[in-house]
Order: sequence, then structure tokens, then C-alpha cells
Amino acid sequence: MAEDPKTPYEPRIVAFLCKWCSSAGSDLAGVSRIQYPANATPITVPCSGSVSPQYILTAFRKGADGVLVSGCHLGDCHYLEGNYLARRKLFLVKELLEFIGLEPERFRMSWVSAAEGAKFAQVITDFVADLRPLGPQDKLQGQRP
Amino acid sequence: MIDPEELRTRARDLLEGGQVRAVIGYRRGSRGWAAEPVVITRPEEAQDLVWDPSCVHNLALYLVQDRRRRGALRESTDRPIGILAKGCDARAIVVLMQENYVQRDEVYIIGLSCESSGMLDERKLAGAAEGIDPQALEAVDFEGDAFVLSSQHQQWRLPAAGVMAERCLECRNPCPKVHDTLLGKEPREQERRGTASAPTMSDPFAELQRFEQTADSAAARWDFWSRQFDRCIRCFACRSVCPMCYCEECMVDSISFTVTPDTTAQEKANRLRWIERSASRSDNIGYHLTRALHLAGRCIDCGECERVCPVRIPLRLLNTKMERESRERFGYEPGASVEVAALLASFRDDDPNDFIR
Amino acid sequence: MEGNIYLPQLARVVAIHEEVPGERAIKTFRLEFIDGDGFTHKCGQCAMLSIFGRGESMISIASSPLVHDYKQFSIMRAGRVTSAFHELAVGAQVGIRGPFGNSFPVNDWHGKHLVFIGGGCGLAPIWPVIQTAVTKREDFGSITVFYGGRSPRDIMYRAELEKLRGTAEVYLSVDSPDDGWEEYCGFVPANLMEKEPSPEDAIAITCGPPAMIKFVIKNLHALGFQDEQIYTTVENKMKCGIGKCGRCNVGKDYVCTKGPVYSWADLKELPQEY
Amino acid sequence: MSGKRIGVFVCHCGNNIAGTVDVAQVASVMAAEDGVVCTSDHAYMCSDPGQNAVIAAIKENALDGVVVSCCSPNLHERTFRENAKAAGLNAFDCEIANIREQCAWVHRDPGEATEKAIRISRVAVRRLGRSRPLEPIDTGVTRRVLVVGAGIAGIQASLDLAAAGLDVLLVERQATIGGRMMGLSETFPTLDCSQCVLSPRMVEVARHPRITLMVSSEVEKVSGYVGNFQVKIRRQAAFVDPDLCKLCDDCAQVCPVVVPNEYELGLSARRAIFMPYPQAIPATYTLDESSCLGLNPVVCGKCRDVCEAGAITYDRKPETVVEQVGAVVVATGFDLYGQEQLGEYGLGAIEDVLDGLQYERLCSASGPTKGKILRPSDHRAPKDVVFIQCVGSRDPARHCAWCSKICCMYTAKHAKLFKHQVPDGRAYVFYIDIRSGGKGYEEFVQGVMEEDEVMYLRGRVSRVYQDGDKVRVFGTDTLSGQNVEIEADLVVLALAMQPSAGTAAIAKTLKISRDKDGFLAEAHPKLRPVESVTAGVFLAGTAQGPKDIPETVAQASAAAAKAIGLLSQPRLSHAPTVAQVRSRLCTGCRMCVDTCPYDAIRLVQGKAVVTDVLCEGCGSCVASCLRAAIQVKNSSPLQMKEMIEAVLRV
Amino acid sequence: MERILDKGRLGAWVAALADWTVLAPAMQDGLWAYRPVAGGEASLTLGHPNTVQPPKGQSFPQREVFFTFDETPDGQPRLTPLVPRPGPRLVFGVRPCDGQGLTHLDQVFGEEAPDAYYQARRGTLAYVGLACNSPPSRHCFCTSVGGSPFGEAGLDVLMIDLSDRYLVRALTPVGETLMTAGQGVLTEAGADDRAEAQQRRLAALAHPQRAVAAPQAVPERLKAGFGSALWERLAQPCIGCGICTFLCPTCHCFDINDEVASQSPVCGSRVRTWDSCQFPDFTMHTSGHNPRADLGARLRQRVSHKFLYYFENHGVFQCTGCGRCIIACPVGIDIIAVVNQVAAEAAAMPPADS
Ligand SMILES: Cc1cc2nc3c(=O)[nH]c(=O)nc-3n(C[C@H](O)[C@H](O)[C@H](O)COP(=O)(O)OP(=O)(O)OC[C@H]3O[C@@H](n4cnc5c(N)ncnc54)[C@H](O)[C@@H]3O)c2cc1C
Ligand SMILES: Cc1cc2nc3c(=O)[nH]c(=O)nc-3n(C[C@H](O)[C@H](O)[C@H](O)COP(=O)(O)OP(=O)(O)OC[C@H]3O[C@@H](n4cnc5c(N)ncnc54)[C@H](O)[C@@H]3O)c2cc1C
Ligand code: SF4
Ligand code: SF4
Ligand code: SF4
Ligand code: SF4
Ligand code: SF4
Ligand code: SF4
Repeated sequence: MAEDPKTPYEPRIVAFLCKWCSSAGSDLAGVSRIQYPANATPITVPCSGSVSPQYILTAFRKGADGVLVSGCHLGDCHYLEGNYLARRKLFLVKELLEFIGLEPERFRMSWVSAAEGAKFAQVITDFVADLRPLGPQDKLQGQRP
Repeated sequence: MIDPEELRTRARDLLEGGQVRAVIGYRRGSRGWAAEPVVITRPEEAQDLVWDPSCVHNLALYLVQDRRRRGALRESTDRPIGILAKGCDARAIVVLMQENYVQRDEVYIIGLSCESSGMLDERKLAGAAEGIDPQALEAVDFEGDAFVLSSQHQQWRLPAAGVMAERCLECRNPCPKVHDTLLGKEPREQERRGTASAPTMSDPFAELQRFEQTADSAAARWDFWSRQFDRCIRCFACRSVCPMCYCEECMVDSISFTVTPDTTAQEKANRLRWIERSASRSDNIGYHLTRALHLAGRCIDCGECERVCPVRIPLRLLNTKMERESRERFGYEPGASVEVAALLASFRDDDPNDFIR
Repeated sequence: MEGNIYLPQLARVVAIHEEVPGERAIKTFRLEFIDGDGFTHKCGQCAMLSIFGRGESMISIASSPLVHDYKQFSIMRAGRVTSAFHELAVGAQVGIRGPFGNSFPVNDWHGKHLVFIGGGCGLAPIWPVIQTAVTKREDFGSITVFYGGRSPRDIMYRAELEKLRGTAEVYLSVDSPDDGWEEYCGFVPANLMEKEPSPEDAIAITCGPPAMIKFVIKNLHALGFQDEQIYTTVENKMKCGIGKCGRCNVGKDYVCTKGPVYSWADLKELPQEY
Repeated sequence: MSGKRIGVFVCHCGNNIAGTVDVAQVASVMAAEDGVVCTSDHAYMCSDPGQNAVIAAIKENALDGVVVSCCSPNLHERTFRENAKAAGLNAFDCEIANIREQCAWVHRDPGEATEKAIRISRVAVRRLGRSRPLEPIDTGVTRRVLVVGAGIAGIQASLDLAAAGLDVLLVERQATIGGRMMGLSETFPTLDCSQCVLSPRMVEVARHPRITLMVSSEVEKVSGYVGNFQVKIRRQAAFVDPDLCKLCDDCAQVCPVVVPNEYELGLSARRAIFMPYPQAIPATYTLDESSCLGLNPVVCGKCRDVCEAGAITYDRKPETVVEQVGAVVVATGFDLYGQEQLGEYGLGAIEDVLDGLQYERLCSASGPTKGKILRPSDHRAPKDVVFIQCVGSRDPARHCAWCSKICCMYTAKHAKLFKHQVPDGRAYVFYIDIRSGGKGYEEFVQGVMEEDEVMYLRGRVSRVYQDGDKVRVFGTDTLSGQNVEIEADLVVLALAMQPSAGTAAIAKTLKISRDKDGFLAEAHPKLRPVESVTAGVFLAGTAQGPKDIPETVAQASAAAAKAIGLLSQPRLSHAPTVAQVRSRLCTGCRMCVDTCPYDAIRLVQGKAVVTDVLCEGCGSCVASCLRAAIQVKNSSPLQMKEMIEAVLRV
Repeated sequence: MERILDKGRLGAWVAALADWTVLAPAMQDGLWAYRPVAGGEASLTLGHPNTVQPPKGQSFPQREVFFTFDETPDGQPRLTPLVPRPGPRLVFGVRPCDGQGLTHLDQVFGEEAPDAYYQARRGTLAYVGLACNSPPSRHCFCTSVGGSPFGEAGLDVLMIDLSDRYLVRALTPVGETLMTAGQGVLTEAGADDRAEAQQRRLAALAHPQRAVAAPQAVPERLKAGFGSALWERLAQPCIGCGICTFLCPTCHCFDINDEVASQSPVCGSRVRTWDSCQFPDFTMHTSGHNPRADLGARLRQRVSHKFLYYFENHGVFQCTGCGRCIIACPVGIDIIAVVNQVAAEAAAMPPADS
């Protein structure tokens, strides 16, 4: 199933961005024309706290090579504490994924504010760079037929 | 050790006095020495109740079933239901109360302390001593720090620690904290761990630690877990036996979709299937990880899921992993208090943060 | 694979007719096989219809066995597959496999008076029998159709029923009438008692919601019908249609093969598991 | 299979998108999406022709949903939704796919960018496929405003609101209104007397029939939602009845207790029963429970015995009232940066090192020295005074990163006031930059430098220490590169301005967010500078950021205007994307109740119930519910699943 | 054809069966399961009591993809049937009860409407059975349900353990081929071998087993006991899991679902998976109506299917007495006890007047 790791592959990333900070931060990256790899497709959510672990598992099971959840910095959550709740919840998700042997690099969480366009670009750039050497994620991915 | 006669008397009195409408307990089944859960409603049935190292089942499950059944029949009652509860059962009841599923005054808890012992692991019996045929046993009993096993012709006295369930070896609260009446006494920590007279209990999370030491790389862990998950036949026994898995409609098993007269066609058509019914690796992983996450902060380590798994998937590892993280990182102890907010409905400023970029 | 009973043939939706609107909407679909062999069916049989990606559903074949060009199905919006059907447009392709089940012993009924009693969606399974009787009118005695719905909006096959009036006695009823309603108000079983069809040389064929069936049977007995003169259909959940998946059984019978058509004489011997 | 008829419209945005993304390709791929019945691309979707094209397509193809692949939804989501509405659709029948900021502008490779644009558009189509039309939720309004904090900001806002005919509830923590401004002497740049400006306004507040004043009070809990807040206010026990108190001072005369006077910033003393200052509003004596010997006639009781008016009663308890308001203005002001952190300047340790506010008291005619600048240690008039600017400010490494904005000005004022009193005295100012943007400000500073001959030294002070009766100040003049050492009589520190302790408290109670420095966060730094992110809560004064009085007043009026605007609507509407419980599945576990930051969920007969108007649609509850029993309208888990699939489609 | 195989040469026989993929019981992760074995494996023994799962998955896998579907460019469905084409496979060490179980599967998936997928897999499978000298489990009861510890049904070869050697007996032409392939390894069986085997057989038949009381009367009594309140009482501890059915060698119920990789354009597969009559949604109609809504009705269905309905339709019990459902039930529900209790109650009832 695994492709030849030597053939270049483009990691596919599902990026859950909170609407108020990280999505706005990605907008700023755009306005500032900061270039970063095109591997991450954003899905805007109201708040990082609304990202259910099920979404992350599903993304991996549907073949994502990496999953990013990005929200506001602590204390800046538009909804006050959503990111605190997210942090606790997703910490457990991360631990569990690592526990069953998924490469820890594949799940990432970041805080990116609306003012941090450059940081957003950097997060994606780093993520893609970290994913490349791992090759495609086929551990959690469902079998085709 | 608790005298079963005492237990029977207590149950009989409660039923006779009308204090409870039924008692959930254990009786001897038709399967040899193994106990089986039973709900008794008549005082004379109290004589069937047993208490021995085969009383493994977490009876809190039957509280859940009782609520379900009463819900379905729209049956209301002014009397509580009695339940025998070991330390782990009681912790489960606490979580049920914490989650508002069971109210304190709906249950009469007859606490049973495992004292310095615990429950038998049927699988450990094989090869535990020369000549033991688990299938041929007639009875098992507590005897201080040993279990006494009897077949028709023979008796064995085995150090309990050798054949005790792993969860019991690691148990922190063998004595129920919440109860209306308590049989047996609360052992002191040193009585359980480390003294000569008591069985040598392991440290909490000992099994988890052993696993982490052997499988110390992502590759090794994947090697292990993919093999385990591949084996799952999705019989759902682990879920069905878990007192915490009481959702009307389980997110991860498709067998429990409920329909009421006001469920619309659209709701039925759009019902979400996160995980397919296929016992494929990916779906099995989806199933087990979701379950582990759903039980984070709720699983009280009664070990039932692992015990019942017909293909021996070490499910406790997943749950204790979550439990240990919760304790160590969040200071959260499942089943300890009815009042505290649930693990994932609360946070602390100093929750781990260094994994975030 | 030769003779693969699980592999549907493809059929094209050539016409859709909306019978009943609302939450429990019913639409009738006319399907034509696409270059496959298709199949012939008998009155009362059903077929598994597929929408790929959604699943399969067992649906009674509502068109007459004497019509070979197409098969017609009346589907109530109920769940995953049926809702998907309701979203189809003409031209769409669906899967179909069958026919499944036994059938009404129509040939044994030559010369008999036929009394049809249907409610709600239950007109579909008996419609092929009505069609057959009408087509071969001379083979049968009188034809009487009792049919009812909740309200005038819920009456399916409205136009067809009107057309039928020339050849058959048609008694319609609704529970909650509107202003224009001129026929019977009330439940089908009550309408039946009112019109008192004679059991003499007659066969009663009934299909509809379980609660209705119960009363229909009671009233038929009161009118003097014998168990052997009463026919009905049983609908249990089905997956395979060929007695293997194990869920539609009533006692020893898999309804998908031994049913869905039962005489009351046979059915009452079976355990109450439907 | 969504059953919707969706149109996808791809915008070139001139060359902005089309320069990188193959828009025609995006449109043609989207045409194959389930539910999509028409696609097209246009040069500028947001232009009139673009929008008309959408309307025409909606009509022509009987669309019931449109996806516009264009710029960030922050820019034009509203435009396109209004447009869809104009064509007879619901606002939620329109979704935006951001292929400019999130795609065309950040990727160079046309192939990759086009692919990503397709994925982004697909996600939007899938989201739309399962969206339901929703109408805003309609609520009533209470035409009454709560103003928290009665400094100049709170006072100004209250008067403006009252003038517009709204009822005002003004809550102040201290025993008197007036805030920091009451402690100032004369104010830059005009040097008019602070109290002379403020006192009449305070009296006006006290007299205004529409303003209810609650001093010594604090807001304990706020629930409800814009237009309909319930606030719970706790008022400290009022031992002196303001209506009976004749302000005769007899009580204070007999009180045996002497404690530092906080209103004079510790520069003088007061009794346990006292009046903060003569112009205090409400005009009454105040018994300070914490310094009183015991509120017990057996222990003391002197004041009660002496009060002829019988205005003093000891057995008073704090009381709590619940009030209804429709909007809130937060004006909780500032504190000076703490002295604990500033050991190197000797503040608190050296008697003759003062902070700016203390110095203001020295200059004030109503202050402890009746306006004479006398140094605290020996009450002599100082000859050499060193003013140090930027103490704590603009020092991200050790203290506060921000510029406190007003210190340049008030330091210049301070130096000027000193020179006016002690013309032969020498004033030195250590500064880093001079920031004197403001009408007449630059002229003012120039005047201080040139006419008043104040010595401006550009540089930081490295050390301040007591040397005999002098305070020695070491510093560098970076302009000359020389080390400077000054033997001063008095040192005045221009401490950084930081949000008041009360600001942190109210932010918590109101659940409004603060910025990284602790100032209240505005909803948008440019476009919504006086609103918090919580609807119906407005910000005024220094609680939101450092500012001087004119700016404070302007912002207070702006906040008042916003509140007036809000409450002048007959009904309010609330975003309909709220959480919804499928009660069949709910087991009443309270998980969502505990996670909801807005207390929008209650249990009713063992089932969760969402109060629509309270719910902000954050989805925290959704992620916490183990039973998937709660979901936010139009962001259902089913949508999420399909969107995830859309991203990863092979 | 009867031959002798030295116990130590089992691996050698397997090696000689190079055309076959051989599966044999092996212990891994603490349980006995059929796993592919390589020829020549010295460690190869048949020391298992019985495997946790029966060999039914070989012909009736838990997941079977019927066909895949996707869309043509013009949006119409396109089906691609997936035909299993397994090579020859040989399952070693099948206990007679499981052999018996295979005959029931053959019946269900063969008669009337042959199941193409089952047939395709079954066609290339052979089973080498291992007789039970003594019941491998305390809960064995094959002799109550028409089986025998030396039963030959469903098997191609039966091996009989004679301490240091096996007597190997071909039961079908396929079995003969297997033995012919092992010519060099298998040796002629003598009369004493046969005598010993016969002795073992008699001993095994005489070995006490748990028993279904008066088996021949069971169907009739279960029929009479359909309405008994016992069903609900007996099902009280039941947790409604599917272990009993998933481990059963004869349970064959399944579900068919579309598994969708992508909803638009549609692509996915139609998949058959095992299902269980113990699951609440098994019989639940879309309307929510459920003919077997409670645990009692579901227990009755499982037991009646084995001991009544199948018997009515095919004249044999569908239970082979392997005891798996008893051993693995988490709460001790015991099919023997259930049958015995319901039957006893029915027997005690006055005959209902017809
Ligand atoms: C013999 C027979 C004839 C029928 N004739 C008609 C008819 O003419 N018109 C009509 O509208 N309906 C008919 N039905 C009912 C129809 O099969 C169900 O409404 C339909 O299967 C619901 O499928 P769904 O996917 O929409 O619902 P879901 O609940 O989403 O379906 C899940 C699956 O469960 C099964 N299922 C659920 N309920 C039933 C049920 N009551 N019967 C059978 N299978 C079920 C199906 O396999 C379906 O794929 C008939 C049923 C039977 C057994
Ligand atoms: C040394 C110095 C000199 C200055 N000189 C000048 C000058 O010359 N010219 C000029 O224009 N500006 C000057 N300023 C700035 C001026 O003081 C401020 O701009 C102004 O006072 C800000 O008013 P405010 O209402 O925002 O805050 P504040 O005056 O601080 O008022 C806030 C009020 O809210 C109350 N409060 C706080 N928390 C709560 C709570 N939780 N509940 C209820 N009440 C609460 C406080 O008790 C206080 O009464 C000077 C500032 C300093 C430090
Ligand atoms: S886990 Fe603890 S309380 Fe539970 S049975 Fe074991 S020892 Fe007793
Ligand atoms: S009990 Fe075991 S086999 Fe069954 S579903 Fe759970 S893990 Fe899978
Ligand atoms: S997950 Fe397992 S150990 Fe935890 S409570 Fe449930 S059954 Fe017990
Ligand atoms: S979290 Fe879910 S189950 Fe619990 S109370 Fe809220 S909606 Fe109900
Ligand atoms: S979405 Fe849920 S948690 Fe968020 S505000 Fe609404 S009810 Fe509260
Ligand atoms: S019903 Fe039980 S004993 Fe009988 S064959 Fe099945 S698993 Fe074995």
C-alpha cells in the first residue's frame, strides 16, 4: 500500500482553523503575500474547542497525512475558554495516537492569532517539511474496497 | 473476608423490609464455578447470592439497564434498587451519578470491600498450577491472601496474586467509597502493597508501564496495536459490558440506532456513520480510539471490557493510558467524586501546553 | 460471476409521480431495465432497489405482471435509501434485483369475488392483483376496493382509483376529511362493516399498517370470512431477500422466501414476530 | 446526495486570483460535484455585474444555494449573502470559498494552487449541501444601560446615555465617583483645574433623574444576552445614611483610628469614618469597615454616639440586587504599574521618590499640601527635581511592552508646574522619545523645554539611591554619550499605565476578552474600537488602553452612542447558528452545561435545553457531548464529515 | 483410505502439500486461531483444545465485498463485481463439531439460491479434522445434538490421535488427494492401528459430556415454550453483545451495507458483514417497530433458530455442541441450561388443546 517513499509525495493536510484567529491569521498571510506550501486545505470552524476528536480520527482514517488544529492564543479565545478545552481534549487525542504508534509529527496543534500571518505560513511550512520524510500515512487509512 | 451469609441476610432484610425493590448481585451459574449477575426481587432469592473471587462483573451495568428498562416502560418508582458494589463497581456508580444518569437516592449501595484481595482472572488459571483444569473446577474462594480452588476431587490453595485480575492487582480503591452499608473493611495501603502477609499488588499502571517499556518506539507500538486491532471481530462485547457506555445511540457502533415516533425520515436518512460496520483495521481503530476517548475521565478501570473480549485485545492498556494522562497531567481521578466537573468539561491554566506550536 | 444473486441490474427511472406529499411522502417510480435481461414477476413479489452509496431496500412491485416494459414501485420516504429515491430525477439509474418472495395465488381465484382492503402505503403490494383482475376481468367475479388514508392528501393512486370505478366498486375513506371530501369519513375497517361485502365465493386481500390489519381481520371474521379466504402480506426487515441474512424470519419461515403473502390460515399458525 | 441545486461562481478578482488559479478549471471541476447544477466565472464577483450574474443564475437554474469562490468571507460574505437574499434565497444558502487569501495569494505554482482552490470550493459546496435556511432570532430589549466604573469615562458615558433618554445604572467600586481624574491637579495642555472640570459633571450625575448611582458596589454576575442582561450587584454595607449625613465632620473628629488616606495615595492620613474628599459624590461620610475598630458599640461606638443626625447604624449588611439592563459600558480605568516590580527606582523605599499620581496630589490645591510642592520627607520645597519617563513602559523584556502614551505629556506638565512654583529650581526629565501627538501637545512640550527651561536628557536611568537627604540619580545622556549624575531633592516616576485590578475582575464576570496586556479587547481594532466581542458590551476609557482625558471622553461618548444605537432598535436579532439538542439522545450528563462559556444550556427534566439567544454557536458543547446529542445549526457533524471527505477525496 | 502419520512428521506432510495454503491452529497473543503455516515446521502440532473462532471465516469471511461502485463521467452508476478467486486452502485440525458446522453453512449458502461468494471460497477449501479423544472443553455437548467426537461430517480427512501417531482417514476424494500428496510421509495403517482408533472412538463416545435433556423432544417443547416468561428471566444478565453468534460455527446472519469512500462523485463498495440476532437493530424496521425488541425475544430467537426452526426446515439441529457461546459469554448465559429449562417447563405444562 505504501508508495515508494523515494517518489516525491505531497502530504495532504486537513487544517481545522478557528474562524476568529487562525483563519484570520491565514487571511493576513494572504494579504501579506507570504508564500507557503499548498498542502493544507483549511476547514473553518467556529472555535478550536469545537473540533471533536472524531473529526481528527476521521481525517486520518480518510487518508490525511497530517491534521492541524489551530486556534487563538490562550486567553484570546473569542468564546473565552474554547481553546483551553481544546487543548485538554486534543492533548489526549495526541497521546492516544502516539500510543498506538502513529508518528507524533502527524498531528499538530498551534495557536495563531489574527495578527500572525507569518506565523501561520511558518506553521504550515514546518508541518509540510516534517511530514515529507514520513511518507504517506497508511496506518489509519481505510482499505479501498 | 466477607461472610456471604452476612451478605444474604443484608439483602434479605432489605427486600423484606421493602427498602429496595430489587437487589443486583451474583449467584452461581450453570457454568461451574463462575458467578453470574442476577437481579433478585424476592427475599427468598437472597439465599442464592454468592460472594467469591469469581464475582468479576461490574454490576453498575445493571443499574444502567434498569434505568433503560424503566424508561422504556415509563415505570416510575419510589424505592431504590439495591446493588452489590465492589470498589470498581462503586466508582462506576459514582461516574453515573456524576453524569446525572443515576441519582443517589435511586440506589441502595451494599458496598463490598475486596480488602486485600481481588477477583480471579479466568485466563490466568490455565497453567497456574500443576494439574489445574479450569474447566473442571467446582468452586473458588477467598482465603486471606490466597484463593482456594476446588474440583470434585482436589483442592488447590494458590497465592492470589498469581491468578488475580490485573486490574485488581493495580486497584487503588478496593473498598467502595460511596455506600449505604459496607461489608468488609477498608484495607490500608500497606496491607495491599508490599507487606509479607498480603498479596503483592502491583503499582497502578504497572501493566501500562511494562507495555511502554517493551514497545518503546512508534514502530513497535504500531506493530503491536495493528495486530491487536486486526483481530477485533466487532462483537461489541467490550462496549456492551461497559457501564459507562450507556448512550442511547452509540456513536461508534451502528447497532444501537434508536427510533421514536417523532424521528423524521430526514434524521434517519442523515444519521451519521463515522465508522463502518466492517471489522476492518481502519474501522476497528476508529472504534477503539473513539471508545478510549469517550471513556477518558470516565473509565474507572473495572477491566470488564478486556475480560470479556473473546479475542483478547488488551483494551485496558488504552483506557489506563488515558487514565494515567488524566491523573498525571490534569490531576483528574475518575469515579472519585460526584461533584467535580467532567475531565473534558473542565481545564486548568497549567494543562500541558508544550505540544502546541 | 454467473448467477450472482447479490449483484443488481441497472434500471433507469423513466417517470416519477408524486402520490402523497409531506413528511411521509410517497412517490411512484417507473423503472426500465437497461440492456440487462430484467425479470418477470408475479403479483405480490418484491424487489431490492439500490441507490449506490446509500444501500438497498425491499420494495413491492406495484405494476402488473402483465406489463413487461417497465416495473413500477411506490416508495414512502422513510430512511436512508427511500429518501435518496425521493431526491432522484427522471433519467437517474438505480440498481434492482429480484423478484423475491412468493405471490398471491391469483390463478386459484378464478371465478371468485375479490375484496381488496388497503390502507396508507398498503395499496402498492395489492395493486398488481387489482391490475391483473381488471385486465382479465372475465376471469373473476366482482371486484371491490376499500382504501383509506389519513386525509385526502394521503390517498395514493387517486387518478387510477377513479378510473377503476367503472370496473370495480371503489370505497374511499379518510380519517380527517377536508371540505371537498364526499366519501366515507372514518377508518377503513369501519367502512368495511358499513358496506358489508359478502363472504360468499369471495377472497379478501388486505394490506396496510399492522393496526389496521388487525381490525380488518376481526371485521372480516364478523362478516363471515374464513381464515382461508383472507390474504395479507408481512413486511419484516430484509437485507438479502433469499433467506440467508437471517432477520426476516417469523418462526421457521423467512418472509423473503416463504412470504410476503400469507393466507390468514397460515399466518396465524406462526409466532407473532412481525 | 443533498437534494440541493447549487451554483458555483468563481471570481477572477482581476488578476488576483486568476493570475495563479485556473478559475475556469475550478468552475469546470465543480460542475461535476454532487448537487452542483451550474458554474461560471467572472472578473469581479463582488461588482454589480458579478452580483447580477449570480441573481440571474439563481433565477434561471432555480438554484437553492450558491457558493462563491472568491476572497475571504470577512470581506464579502455579507455582500454575497445579501445578494442571495435579494434573489429570494436565505442568507445561509450562500457559502464563501476563500481562494484568494488562503490560496491564490500564498501559492505560486498554478497547478498546486488550482488544485487547492478546487478542494476549498468543494468544502464549501459540501458545507452548503447540508445547510438549512435559518432566520435570525428575534429578541426584545431592555432600554437601560449598566455603566461599570465611574471615572471620567463612566461619568461621560452615563450623562450621554441619560441625555439620550436611556436609564443608566452607574456602578462604582469606590465610595465616591470621579476616578483617577479627581486626583489630578491641573491638566495638560490647557492647565485647567481637573476638579473644576469634573466636579460639576459629578454633581450632574448625582442629580440626573435617569441615573441610578451605586457606589461601594461591584458587579457579581452577569447573565443574559444583548438587550436582556441580568446583573447581580453587591453593595457594601452602608453604615452612614447619605440622606441624614450633614457632612459636619463630628464623627471623624472623635474617631480614634488613623490610617493612610488611599485617596491621597498615602500622602496623608484619615480616620475610619471619613469623606474621601470634599467634592465626593455621593456627598456623605463613609465608614470603612476594615479599619473601624469593630462596628460594635461595646468596643468603640464613638462616631455613632456623636452623630446628632443619627446617620450612623452599625448593623448593616452588604446587600445584593438584581437589575435588568440591555447593554453594558465598561469603564473600569487604570492602575499604575506596581512598585514591587520597580525596585531599581527606589519607589516605596525612598520617601522622596514619588509616582506621578502622588505628585499630582502635591500639586493639587485640594491635596495634602494645599497645592504646595513639598517633598514628603521633610516638607521642604525641592530645588532639584528629576522626572523619569517610561518607567515600566516600552520595556518588553522586563516590564510592559506598550507605550503608556500620556507620560510624556504629564511629565512635561509636572515639570512646568514645578517651575511655576519654584522658578529657581532645576527640573530634569529623562526620556526615551517625546510623543506629543495631540492638539497643542507638541507646542506644550516645546514650551516646557524652551520657556520653562526644563533639562531634557535622552536616556535611561540606571540607578536611584538615597544619599543623606538627597536622592542620587545615575543615568546616561545618550545624545551626548555622557554619564549623568544628579543630586535630587525629589524624584517623580512616570509609571506605566496598566489596566486596573477591577478591569480584570469585570472581564471575568462579563466574560469579555482582554488583550495580551490585560486591557479590554475591542471587537475590531479599527472598525469596532469601542465594542467588545460580546454583543451589547461596550468599552470606554483607559480600561481599553492608555489614553488621556480628551480621548477617554471621546471614547466614552462613542460607547454611549453605540449603546444608544443598539437600544434604539425596537427588537434585536441574534445569529441563528445556535446549538440544538436532539433530546432523544441526550442523557442529561451536563457535560455541555459545564463547557458552555455562556451558560446557555440548562437541564430541563433531565435533558439539555439551549437558550438560543445566549448561545454564540461556539460549538464547545458539540465537541464535549459524547452522544452527539447537541449540534450547532449548519455546522453539523455530518457536514464536518463530508467536508473532511471533500478535502481528502482521491 | 487410512494411513498412519507419525506425530513428528506433521510438518513434513504439510510440506508435501505445496499446492495448498495450509492453515493450522497456532497460539498467538494468548489465543488459538487458524494461521497460515509453512511446511516443514517442526513445531507444528495439533495441541489445541479448540480454536477461539471456528473455521467458518474461511468460506464466510466477516467482511465480503460484493462489488464496488462508482460513477461514469456522465454521473451514472457503474458496478464492478469482485469475485474472490482464492487458491486451494487447507485447514488443519478442525474439530468434528466445527466440521458439522460447515455442513450447515454449506446448506444455507448452497441450497435453493446458491451464494456465489461463499461457493467461490468454499470450492477451493479442504478440511482436515481432528477427532476428540476427550472433549476439549467442559462445555462440549456434541453427542446431545447429533454429533460425535469422532464425527466426520463436513471434513475431507479425519485424523485420530493415537498418542505418538495419527490414524489419518480420507473421507472424500479431495481427502484422498491430500493423502496421496503425502505419500512419502504417511505410512500404511495396520489392523492394530484401526483397532486402537476404534477403541479411542468408543472411549470418546463414552466420555461424559454436558447434556441437552431428551434432545429429540426439544423442538416440540421449544415450540410450546415460545410464550414462556422464562426467556426474559434467562436473558436478564445478557448484555446483548454478539459474542455468542460471532463465535458460533453455524451462525450465518449478515448485514449488507454500502461503504462510501466518497459521496460525490459516489464511489465505494457494497459489503457484507457478519451480523447478530442479538443486536437491537437486527430486526428493527425503519419505523422503529421491532419484532424482537427485547433481550428475551432475542435469546429466544438464537436458541430457537438452532434447536427449533432449523430443525423444522432441515431436520437437524443447527447447534453442533462446540460450547463456544457458553465459554465466551461474559455473563454466563448457557445455551444448554436455557434449552433444558425452557424444555422442562414446557414438558411440565399441560398439553394445550389444539
Ligand atoms: C416485502 C416488503 C415490501 C415492501 N414494500 C414497500 C413498498 O412498496 N413501498 C415502501 O415505501 N416500502 C416498502 N417496504 C418497506 C421498505 O423496505 C422500508 O421502508 C425501507 O427498506 C426503508 O429503507 P431506508 O433505507 O429508507 O431506511 P433505513 O432505516 O435508513 O434503512 C436501513 C435498512 O434497513 C432495512 N429496513 C429497514 N426497515 C425495513 C422494513 N420495514 N422492511 C424491510 N427492510 C427494512 C433495509 O435494508 C434498509 O436498507 C417493504 C418492505 C418489505 C419487507
Ligand atoms: C499622573 C497622571 C497625570 C495625568 N494627567 C493628565 C492630564 O493632565 N490631562 C489628561 O488629559 N489626562 C491626564 N491623565 C490621564 C487621566 O487620568 C486618564 O485619562 C483618566 O483618568 C482616565 O479615566 P477613566 O475613567 O478611564 O479611568 P479611571 O479614572 O481610573 O476610572 C475608573 C473608575 O472605575 C472604578 N472601577 C474600577 N474597577 C471597577 C469595578 N470592577 N467595578 C466598579 N468600579 C470599578 C474605579 O474605582 C474608578 O473610579 C493623567 C494620568 C496620570 C496617571
Ligand atoms: S478492581 Fe479493585 S474493587 Fe474492582 S474487583 Fe478488583 S480489587 Fe476489587
Ligand atoms: S470485545 Fe473484543 S472483539 Fe469484541 S468488539 Fe470489543 S475488542 Fe472487538
Ligand atoms: S472501559 Fe472497560 S474498564 Fe473502563 S469502565 Fe468500561 S468496561 Fe470498565
Ligand atoms: S453533553 Fe450531550 S448528553 Fe450531555 S447533557 Fe449535553 S447534550 Fe445532553
Ligand atoms: S455552541 Fe454550545 S457551548 Fe457554544 S455557546 Fe452555544 S450552547 Fe454554549
Ligand atoms: S450455539 Fe453455541 S454451542 Fe452451539 S454451535 Fe453455536 S457456539 Fe457452539
